[in-house]
Amino acid sequence: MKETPPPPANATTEELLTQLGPLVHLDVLENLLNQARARSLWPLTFGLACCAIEMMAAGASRFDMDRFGSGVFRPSARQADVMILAGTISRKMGPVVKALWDQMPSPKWAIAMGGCTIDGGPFKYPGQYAIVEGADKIIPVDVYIPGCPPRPEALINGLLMLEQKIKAGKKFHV
Amino acid sequence: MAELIQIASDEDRDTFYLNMGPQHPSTHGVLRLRLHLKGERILSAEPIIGYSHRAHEKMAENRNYIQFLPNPSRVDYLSGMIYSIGYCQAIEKAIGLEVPERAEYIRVICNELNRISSHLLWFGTFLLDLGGVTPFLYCFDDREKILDLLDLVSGSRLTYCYGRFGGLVNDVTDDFLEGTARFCTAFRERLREYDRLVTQNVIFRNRTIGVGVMRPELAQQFGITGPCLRAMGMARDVRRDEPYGIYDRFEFDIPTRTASDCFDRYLVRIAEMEQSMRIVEQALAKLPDGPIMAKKIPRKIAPAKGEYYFAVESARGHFGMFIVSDGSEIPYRIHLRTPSFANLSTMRTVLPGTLLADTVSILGSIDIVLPEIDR
Amino acid sequence: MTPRTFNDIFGNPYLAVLAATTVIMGYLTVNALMIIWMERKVAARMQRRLGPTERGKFGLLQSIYDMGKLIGKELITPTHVNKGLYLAAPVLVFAPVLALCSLIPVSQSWVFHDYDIALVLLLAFSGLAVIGIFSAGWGSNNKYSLMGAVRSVSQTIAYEIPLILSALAVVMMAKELNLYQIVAKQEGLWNIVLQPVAAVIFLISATAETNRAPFDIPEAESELIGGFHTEYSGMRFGLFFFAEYSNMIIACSLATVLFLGGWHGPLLPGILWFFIKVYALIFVMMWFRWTFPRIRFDQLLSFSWLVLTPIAIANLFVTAVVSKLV
Amino acid sequence: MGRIKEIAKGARSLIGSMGVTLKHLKDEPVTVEYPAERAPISPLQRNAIRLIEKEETPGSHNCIACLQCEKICPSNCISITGYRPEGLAMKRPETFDLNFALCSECGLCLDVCPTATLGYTKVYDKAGYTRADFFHDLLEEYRETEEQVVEHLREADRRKKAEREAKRKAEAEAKAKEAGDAQ
Repeated sequence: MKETPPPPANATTEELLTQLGPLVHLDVLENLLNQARARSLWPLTFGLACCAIEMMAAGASRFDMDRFGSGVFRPSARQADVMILAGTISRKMGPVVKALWDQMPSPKWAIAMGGCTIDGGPFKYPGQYAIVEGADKIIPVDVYIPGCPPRPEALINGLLMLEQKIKAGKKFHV
Repeated sequence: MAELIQIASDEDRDTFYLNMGPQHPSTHGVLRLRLHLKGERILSAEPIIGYSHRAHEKMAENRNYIQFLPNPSRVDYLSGMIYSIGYCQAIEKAIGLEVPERAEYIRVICNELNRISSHLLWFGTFLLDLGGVTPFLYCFDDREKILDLLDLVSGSRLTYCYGRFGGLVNDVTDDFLEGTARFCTAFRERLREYDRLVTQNVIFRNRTIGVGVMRPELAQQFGITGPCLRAMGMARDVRRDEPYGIYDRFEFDIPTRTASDCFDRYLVRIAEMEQSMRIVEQALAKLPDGPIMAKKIPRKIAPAKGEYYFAVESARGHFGMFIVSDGSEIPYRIHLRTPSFANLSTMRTVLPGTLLADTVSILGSIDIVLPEIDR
Repeated sequence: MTPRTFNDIFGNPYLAVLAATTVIMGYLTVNALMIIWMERKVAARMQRRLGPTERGKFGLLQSIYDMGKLIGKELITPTHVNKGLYLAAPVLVFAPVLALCSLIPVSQSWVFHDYDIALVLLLAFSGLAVIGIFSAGWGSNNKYSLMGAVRSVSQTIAYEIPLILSALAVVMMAKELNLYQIVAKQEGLWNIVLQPVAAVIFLISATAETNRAPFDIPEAESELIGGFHTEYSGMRFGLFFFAEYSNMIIACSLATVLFLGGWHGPLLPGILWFFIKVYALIFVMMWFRWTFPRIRFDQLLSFSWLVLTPIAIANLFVTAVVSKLV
Repeated sequence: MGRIKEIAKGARSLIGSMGVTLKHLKDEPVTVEYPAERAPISPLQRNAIRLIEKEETPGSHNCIACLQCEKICPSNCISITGYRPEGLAMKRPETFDLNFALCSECGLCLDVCPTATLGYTKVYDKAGYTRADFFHDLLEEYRETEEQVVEHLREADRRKKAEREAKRKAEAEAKAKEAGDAQ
């Protein structure tokens, strides 16, 4: 256990509580769960555009995402852990993506695959009206994978990076 | 998405509306179908599109002809090679640019390889829609070999930008030529395997034969093209009807069937893969030496003022480009006539009366690519 | 010849029930995790992939991580559901599995519970899971779920009949409803030799009963998203998942008991033979799943009513005549 | 009878299908175990662009900040500012930034580069935790050698100038001589 310095004498209750931290420590359990979560990331069956084909290729025989336990594509958002945003998010699709994200149970993660979901990609130009310029404008994204489209290896690398992030838990810093 | 639906009479109480998509495993991306169902029987179906609208046509008006090059392959990412080379051919025709022989042959080889890979992906996802996972993975395995070959020459796996006005970016290597020839022999063997695994399979036959019959008059009403049209018994193919490039130099058949159900559309595509291989083999045998870029390429790509139309046969059908030029470097308007859009429009008439499970197989059998519909 | 049961060990029936429940839970958990791992490996190898390799040796820990993750997931209860039915459904699906498992004689010296009409009980209980599925579908208040539930009910009813008819053929020969005695009578000659038709019908109907592909229309991913469990998250979904695989174990165990001579076999101890046979059948079920496309719903029903049931009745008739003559 | 035949035919087809999957069960998997082993990548694999080392400028790139690539890029992902070092004929880039997230890997910039100093990186599996990871500073690896190269270029320029001058002088002499001969 880490020694915490004693709180100042004139501290308010709120300050005391924040300084002392939680009364019940669930860190060990949380860490254990994180270890399991990191190793079993079920993606949502959800393709937006071109990158979806590379996502499928990453699940197919040559690259086989199932080696890392990520091969179980769940069609229902309620059972998925990670949303792979593969392709351009159009303005019309934006609210749907948000709704799907809300339907997923926590803890949940999102991977932005391809230039379009990072920044609008090739479809971004001054005065464009059609697309959402970056997935992180609507949902929080954990890992970004650049490319147009990225190779399946890059997606697997992204999943592994997400795994590192989940494993590290609170200790994770970019 | 709240669309209020009025319940008109007591009869309507037995029926319900089902919203299929935009996120549904078998709408191939982000198509949304609003189905009116009675039990599992479909009373009416309405495809709602636009969830993948990326404004390709509008983008064309904001950049010059060269800068539009990366776009066509993203309009239809499954047959991106055919689209991007088709666009090059359209512009070449508009400005009257001659393409060297060798480049033409390589274009044909790449186009046909891309057609096979597109059909293979369709084959896999079709089976996936029907619930067969394993054929999907076998197809991807074969497709991966084609992607390796195309990657070798163009540097991309999916959204190729291989063609340039007047030729191609890179010349092919011996590796590519040998690999293509090897692939053709190996793939014939695989087709026989698919025949045993899928075509003969009684479950597959029951799910597809007699399902989703398109009446021939729909072809004219909606402008159905490609394998869907050929499954109706009409041997129409842009490569034969108005040959572009050097397609008039090759011998190939146009496979047709007559029943126009899912099974026929399946068989037509399988036969087309064989024909594509025939073309590839002929092109490999005749491939001449020489440069791959035209000598004199104008620095300024600006077709004379006027309207141009150019069509190619993509894996899904008749893909046409209508280009309006005002004589400047920036196109006044580019309209893309895409096959999936026309083919999907028939769903309103084809789907009613079928079962929900058939919806999936019919939708799968017409082979749609969403960005191509929404452009 | 009578086996030892929990009742004999503990004397006290209440204690026996408690102990049996614990042991069966453990037995099911281990087996289900094993089968899930096996399913992924078999699928992978058929598709020329590797399957889980990175998590533990040969990916053996993968199922355990999956379970851990499902336990740690948020349990979403959508606002529009019928709460009672929605919450009861996973339990209703899983409960019969426990009861069923206790009736299977795994070796000649040992069963969880020896019961004279075990077969009747088994067939009755196996139909009970559909109530859970239906309450899941109805309670979710989701159109996809409801369709899945409706499909499931008609499917279960349709396939219960050939299942029972094919089991009856065995009963007629053995003149016995006690599973232990049915196995005991198969010494030397397994029932599959005498009743090949019944065995095939039983396997097909059992596959349909457990909602396995190509009969997985109640959850049909590409049509109904997740079918009856579309709205379930976390461990609630995990229970459905778990029940599916447990049902597989039971269906295959029953097939082993009825047709493959249970624990009989040379050299190896009985319990090992039993498991070898069960896992072989499970492999066959997986083989079905990863080879065939899904059957359409109406074809599925007509296949049962027009093909399987008549054949099963004819088979029963022939069995009756022959066993009377012999 | 027809019905029974039909059923038998169906059953045979199913067994045939099962034979195919069983055959593949014995096959060697085709999976490439990615992080541990890597499949060979096409030498032309398109990716983020980089400045490649050129002969004329050992240890550095030969970008002349002509802005051709910036102009042709369809998605405006390249931004360059150039400067002219003292006594140099050509410009050098001061900044050369690439926003890879916008790139569509069309390769047009490589086509137009007059000094052929653009190439592709070989890192094909990049992923990052933030958007900022994909802003590439292409000059980063060459910044240290920049001064030497400028010096080297200056040297080359001077040499070229001297050569040109010598040539001109020679030509002038030759002309003068010719003129003298003609007279």
